[in-house]
Amino acid sequence: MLNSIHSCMKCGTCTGSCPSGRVVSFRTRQLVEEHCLGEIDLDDIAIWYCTTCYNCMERCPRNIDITDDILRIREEAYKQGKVLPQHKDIMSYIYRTGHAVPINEEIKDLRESLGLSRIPPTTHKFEEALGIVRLLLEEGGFNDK
Amino acid sequence: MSFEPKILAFLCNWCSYGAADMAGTSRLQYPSNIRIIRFMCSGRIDPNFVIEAFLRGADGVMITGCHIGDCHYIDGNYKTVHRYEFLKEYLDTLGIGSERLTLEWCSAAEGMKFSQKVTEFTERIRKLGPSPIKGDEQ
Amino acid sequence: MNKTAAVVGAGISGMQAALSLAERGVKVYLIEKTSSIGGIMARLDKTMPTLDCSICILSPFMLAVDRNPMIDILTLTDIIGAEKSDIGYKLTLRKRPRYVDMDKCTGCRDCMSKCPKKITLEHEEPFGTVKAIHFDFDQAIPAVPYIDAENCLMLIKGTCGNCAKFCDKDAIDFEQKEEIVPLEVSSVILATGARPYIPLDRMEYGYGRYKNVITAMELERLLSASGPTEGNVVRASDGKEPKNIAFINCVGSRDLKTGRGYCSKVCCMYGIKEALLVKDHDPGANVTIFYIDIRASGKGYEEFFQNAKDSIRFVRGRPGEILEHEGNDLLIRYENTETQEVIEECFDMVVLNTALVPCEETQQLSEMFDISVNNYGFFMPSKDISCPIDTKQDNVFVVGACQGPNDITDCVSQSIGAVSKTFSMKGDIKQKEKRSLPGASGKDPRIGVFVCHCGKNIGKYVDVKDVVEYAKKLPDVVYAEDSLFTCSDQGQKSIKDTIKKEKLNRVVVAACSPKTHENTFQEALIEAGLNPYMLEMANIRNQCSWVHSKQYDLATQKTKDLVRMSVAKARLLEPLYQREVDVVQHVAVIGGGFTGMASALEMAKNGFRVSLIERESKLGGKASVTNKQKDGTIPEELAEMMANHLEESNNISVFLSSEVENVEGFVGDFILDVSTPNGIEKIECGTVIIATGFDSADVKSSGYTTSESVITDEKFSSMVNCGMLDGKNYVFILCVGARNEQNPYCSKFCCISSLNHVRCLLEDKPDANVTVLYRDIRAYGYHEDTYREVSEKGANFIRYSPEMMPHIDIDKKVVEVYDTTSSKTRTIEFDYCVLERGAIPSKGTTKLRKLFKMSVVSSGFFAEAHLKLAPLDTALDGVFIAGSCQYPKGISEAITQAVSAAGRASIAMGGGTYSAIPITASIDENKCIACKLCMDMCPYKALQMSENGIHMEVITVSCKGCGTCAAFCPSNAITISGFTYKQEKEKLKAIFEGSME
Amino acid sequence: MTNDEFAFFLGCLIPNRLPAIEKASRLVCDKLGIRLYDMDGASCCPAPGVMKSFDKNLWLKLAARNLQISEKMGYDLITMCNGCYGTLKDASMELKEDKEKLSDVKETLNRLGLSFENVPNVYHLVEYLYFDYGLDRIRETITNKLNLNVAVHYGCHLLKPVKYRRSENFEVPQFFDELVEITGAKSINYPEKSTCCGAGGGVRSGMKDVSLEIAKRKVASIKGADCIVTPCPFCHMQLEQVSNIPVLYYTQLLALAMDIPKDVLGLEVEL
Ligand SMILES: Cc1cc2nc3c(=O)[nH]c(=O)nc-3n(C[C@H](O)[C@H](O)[C@H](O)COP(=O)(O)OP(=O)(O)OC[C@H]3O[C@@H](n4cnc5c(N)ncnc54)[C@H](O)[C@@H]3O)c2cc1C
Ligand SMILES: Cc1cc2nc3c(=O)[nH]c(=O)nc-3n(C[C@H](O)[C@H](O)[C@H](O)COP(=O)(O)OP(=O)(O)OC[C@H]3O[C@@H](n4cnc5c(N)ncnc54)[C@H](O)[C@@H]3O)c2cc1C
Ligand code: SF4
Ligand code: SF4
Ligand code: SF4
Ligand code: SF4
Ligand code: SF4
Ligand code: SF4
Ligand code: SF4
Ligand code: SF4
Repeated sequence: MLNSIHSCMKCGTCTGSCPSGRVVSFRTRQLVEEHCLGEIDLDDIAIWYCTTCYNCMERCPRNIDITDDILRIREEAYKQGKVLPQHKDIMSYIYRTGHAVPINEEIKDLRESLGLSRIPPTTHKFEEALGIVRLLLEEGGFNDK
Repeated sequence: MSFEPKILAFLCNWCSYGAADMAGTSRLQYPSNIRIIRFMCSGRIDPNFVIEAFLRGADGVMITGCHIGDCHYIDGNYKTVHRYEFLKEYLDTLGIGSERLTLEWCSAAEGMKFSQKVTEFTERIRKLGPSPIKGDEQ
Repeated sequence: MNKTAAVVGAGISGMQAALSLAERGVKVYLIEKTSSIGGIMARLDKTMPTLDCSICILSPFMLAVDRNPMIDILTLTDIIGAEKSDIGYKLTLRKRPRYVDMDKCTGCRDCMSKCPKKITLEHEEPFGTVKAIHFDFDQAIPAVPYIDAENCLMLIKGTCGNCAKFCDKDAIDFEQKEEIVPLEVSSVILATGARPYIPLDRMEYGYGRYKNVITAMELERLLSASGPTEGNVVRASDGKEPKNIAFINCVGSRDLKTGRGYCSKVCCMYGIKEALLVKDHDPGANVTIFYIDIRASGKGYEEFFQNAKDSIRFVRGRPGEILEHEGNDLLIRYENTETQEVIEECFDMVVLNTALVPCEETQQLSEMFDISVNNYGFFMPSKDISCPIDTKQDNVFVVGACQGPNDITDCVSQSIGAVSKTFSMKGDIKQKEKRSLPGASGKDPRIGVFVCHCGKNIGKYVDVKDVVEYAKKLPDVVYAEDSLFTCSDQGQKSIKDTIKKEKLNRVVVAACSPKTHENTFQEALIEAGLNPYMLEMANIRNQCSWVHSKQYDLATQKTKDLVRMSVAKARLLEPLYQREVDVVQHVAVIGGGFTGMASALEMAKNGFRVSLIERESKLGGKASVTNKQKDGTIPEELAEMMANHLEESNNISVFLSSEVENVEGFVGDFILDVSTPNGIEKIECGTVIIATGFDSADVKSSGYTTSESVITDEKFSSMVNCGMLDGKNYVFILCVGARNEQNPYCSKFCCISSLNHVRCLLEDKPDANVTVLYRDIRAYGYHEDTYREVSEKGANFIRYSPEMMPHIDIDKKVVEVYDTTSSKTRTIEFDYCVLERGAIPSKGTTKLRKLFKMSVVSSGFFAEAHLKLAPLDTALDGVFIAGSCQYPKGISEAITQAVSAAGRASIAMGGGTYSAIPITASIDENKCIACKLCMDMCPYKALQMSENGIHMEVITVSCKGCGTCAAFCPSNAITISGFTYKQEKEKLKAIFEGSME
Repeated sequence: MTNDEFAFFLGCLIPNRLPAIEKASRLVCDKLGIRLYDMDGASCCPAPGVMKSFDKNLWLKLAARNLQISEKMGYDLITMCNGCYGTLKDASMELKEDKEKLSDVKETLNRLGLSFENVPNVYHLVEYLYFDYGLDRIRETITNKLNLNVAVHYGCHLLKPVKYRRSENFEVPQFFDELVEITGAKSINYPEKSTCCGAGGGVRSGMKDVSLEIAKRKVASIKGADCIVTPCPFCHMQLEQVSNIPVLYYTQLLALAMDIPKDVLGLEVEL
């Protein structure tokens, strides 16, 4: 049973557990609080610092689904077109190849030398499957502009 | 033979008598020079008793009670403190010396503290030597 | 049919219940699953907030339980079955073997020193061991060790048997078997307490993995002088003293992850207590407490917390995780929520302030007795807030920590209350047996001296035979003997026989401490027809043989001295008698709020006549400004119902618009002058219960003024009750007129009532915008559920700091507040801003205090006899306090105290007489010079000027025999019976009569 | 109980960046008698950090398409990557628990000509090896006991969210250590053992410096290890970039313990 973010008691467990917060000025608890108060700044790059390690969520004494909530915040940012170019690139790769990290010639050689198929049996090899992936992405409103 | 001081101790019934018992249950060893008189409260310890003890031949007197705030009778030990200050002055005046009197707080769980304090005090008096008024009366 | 009761669990709650029952002449079976009575409290070092030594205040309590002939202590016993019967319940008990014969054992501990098998005790594991035959703690009662069957070499392998070989008393009995015993009782009181949570499922804190992460309970054992390290705080990893210590609050509490949404109520405070004790042990240590809210809700708690701030660092923030670094040091990762900094900090030792959780058998017992448990597994009272100790079953009660975390004060109140509810005094209960003690016999002293070997405990270190020969030569000694165990049946028989044969009229027993056996020997004297106060004991074991066990000659010499001293005093002993005073069977209850009404009803039920005196023109106190409770109770309706019951009772007279103007007399016979609308009424009563509640603090002390839209808690309450709320935006400001310079204490009820306000508001207007400005939300115990519930529903909580009080702009209808947990200033609009005020003592307090010569604590509320163990009694015999005049509190707590105070008053009045201890002061009229020095010194106000004004006299019923007065009397006019000047002087003289060396 | 036959989900990093892991995994599974069947036309899982962050619904559908392939093959799905596992396991669980979502997904896939009936089970190789295959059976294949001190890294998504994972103990898990130790290697403890590598959630792709800083701090706390062993190619890449000691994927370690020569594995590490 998960609880609404409003039940946050500002204990700080989440922030204290966050691997990113130790390196950058990203504060999990503050994000939850801002979300409660409707004060989230979607332009703030901070929302992209979460590694989705789930530490905060698994430790929150009030059972708040914090990590999932951060993903919801990001969805909202994406809807408003507020995303990092690097992340957009990854979407494009998926659109173009079915893979977030597509293969290259060097790896193809390496695969061969290891005795693996030169092209892996994925969307890289099966055009038709890639077509369906693209259709799904387009239905979801994404096309590779 | 070396000087063996005579030491008298007034203990309150609730905390420090318990501490002395506890020292026993824990088999803590201390010098055998001490003789204990039990009162219900350290607040009961009349200065006359202390003076009497010295006149009779005590080389040192120890008063112990419950820690401040722990008094079984609300605040008897506050009164003890005041009386102690007065007694020390008086002992100096009498020429017995205030260092021959000591006041310690021991809770019923502090057997260790009790035995340590008895040991320390006995050593202190041993160093001071016999009470200057010893044998004057009687 | 005589009533009987089973009390299950012998912690402070169970013991208090047992004693209260015994006082009412009820036969009690005190069933305890471990080997000793005492529960958690027996294992604590000190108790907050008074820092009393826990075992010091508990030991006399435990001894009283042990000695009470109405109480049967059944240790190592579980209830395995219960069935309803005609008179109550048929229980089936399982008694597990102790393997030590309780009748034979003297508690000498010889067996333990010879046992080869070491084991560890719960909560002491990393720090020390005991033997397979052991006591759970030094002061255990019964003072008989027991053998841990799972570890004893004899019982598992059939080898060893050392303990049996070395026990002089032949007390070891490996043949003991488990027994199943039936027991029928009329009532059952469950007091199974709570266990400190073992924080293994909060693994990020590393308990069980990191050696230097320990629980507060373990630290408590370390701090205790009788614990495994004799009071030294050390690290388990290397035995070094830690210099940097962190405490973490709310471990396993307020934590849905571990299934415990409640707040454990005591851990904030015991954490501060332990932190201070650590500091006390090592002033150089740095101590930090990590907290979310400091819940110092209780009498003296806030002051305790504020004082601790001088030496303890408080950091707001619940740590995320702990990592163990080299050398077993601990790295804590946390957010300081007040600066929003993320910090990694190293400590030598981390203490987890863990939750209180229900005992293992709660579920099983609840099924057995068909009573409810709540969603956290604690027993649940079945009725509404008006009966917080009742269960579904008429004759089953749940008290103390088994119904949820409670501090000692609340445990004690509940236990007394439960007993009150079970047994009303009149009719049901047989009168207390009065015992007339034998008087003096013979004029000239004939003293018998009995010297005990206590097995080898004295015999091995002292030449007992020599002492006996010596004793025979002392003046007035007509008989002396030694025996192996004087306390044994045989030893006692010898005393009784000798008294008769030798016509002894005084007895000296040279043995163990009077604290252990004075009572045993006094009984022997009574049986032989001697007054029990003709006994003098010489403590030649605890204070001689044991502490000089390597100095045979000196110990023998000292033993002789001690015997001589005792004989000297014994020659002057005089018989003493229990003092009895007649008690008027009428009680006055002052104050007609929930507390006063509940007390009055309870007293009437117990068969006493009651006068209820209320200052206002209407009963109910604060009931009309209190809103619907979570359990559905409507306080106003409850108050009305109670008022109706009062009216219906023939035994109760209610005086409205009335006040006490004058008080005379003392316990048993007070005379109150009460001004009523019909003039002065004289009320003669045996006891008085004061229940005058509280008043609300002035909003000005926090710099506020009220207006149409800025309203007080009471106004808001009334508006909720009348459905008059019309706004959308609500701001609540907490701690108005509380926790400030003027009123530096926490009023405890206002956080709770504020949360209730918010709950009612959101029930009525789910769309309202609610902002609560707080300093700490003190939602102790199950109130945490309400806190969570209202925040889930969208109420916003913003933490402010007292240095920057929220600023109200009445015209713009906005509050400006600096939010400490986000370091931002926020501006919040309101339609209504509610000022939640703290409490101050109600306005008649000073007057009553003077009339009754009562004391108050620093916050101005009435002082109890002992904050922990006697919260309803006052220093004045026959005067009791209850409810919010003792300290502000919620309704159910107030009613519990009301019932308990009625219980205390009933006991004081029951049987028609009041008996006081025989050790008292008496004044020689001829010597007294009326200087009044003693009067000021007496802590119990037991001295008064005689009617003719020329000498002092002792109000013997009030005197407790402390002797303070005597020590101050300049003309030696005061004698303390049992410790007279002459007696003590003789004793003192005797010291120097022999050779001391 | 599965019968050691699986649809083998490759993901992106293993086939397209770290084929040596694919090689070792195929060899090791072969030795263990675990049969892996290629999932023709499988795509990115899709990457949870980016896709789940952008559009959860779309994420679910793309994941479902991959699940559908394994369903049609008639096998449960197995993956060697924590990220793929995070997506596919969570997606499969959400679909199993939420009938509405399931019918929505079915409807979409049907429209695109894909029939999808039953949601297949999803396994991570190391979870499967420990909880189902069994340590004893693995032990039989070990012919070259390794004398190594290993710093084990679990990675977050192998363990969390806990409600969808096999091991309840996410703070101090043991199972992967046990898997590592049957090779003869010793798993050494280090303070930051359960700390995140910093790569997930799109942080590595979005802000590499921050991501690597997290990894650096983690690796710095490792003392006295000969290598790091991971169950995830993404963590693997991340840690490799900041570590002075070699980083091995679990099947590579196991392969060495099975005496499979380094050159066959394409391993160039010095151990
Ligand atoms: C570390 C720590 C520090 C504390 N410090 C303070 C403090 O400073 N001040 C303060 O006011 N409070 C303090 N408390 C709280 C206080 O100790 C408790 O509120 C109080 O002791 C509870 O008393 P109790 O009798 O209800 O329960 P317990 O003391 O738990 O006693 C229950 C007894 O019942 C027995 N029992 C349990 N189940 C059964 C069964 N099925 N059959 C038979 N017997 C059974 C147990 O063995 C035990 O002896 C502290 C608590 C802890 C854990
Ligand atoms: C606004 C508000 C909201 C609250 N909400 C809650 C809540 O939701 N839940 C909860 O549990 N508690 C709540 N409380 C607390 C609750 O009201 C108290 O716990 C309870 O009233 C205490 O009862 P009492 O009888 O001890 O004191 P009171 O109710 O104060 O009654 C004392 C009575 O004594 C009378 N009196 C005083 N002095 C004298 C004198 N010298 N002579 C004769 N009579 C005298 C007074 O007139 C009064 O009638 C609330 C309190 C307030 C003020
Ligand atoms: S851990 Fe949970 S309750 Fe605590 S601050 Fe974070 S979100 Fe709030
Ligand atoms: S899930 Fe994200 S926000 Fe939560 S602790 Fe991990 S990195 Fe921080
Ligand atoms: S030696 Fe015997 S008498 Fe002494 S404590 Fe042990 S069992 Fe009891
Ligand atoms: S028989 Fe058992 S209890 Fe007795 S000494 Fe041996 S091991 Fe200890
Ligand atoms: S807030 Fe409650 S649970 Fe937390 S430490 Fe304080 S008293 Fe215990
Ligand atoms: S509002 Fe009342 S109960 Fe809450 S902290 Fe302030 S004074 Fe204490
Ligand atoms: S003995 Fe104590 S209680 Fe009695 S009158 Fe003297 S001072 Fe008061
Ligand atoms: S102190 Fe002594 S002399 Fe003075 S009033 Fe009291 S009894 Fe009388």
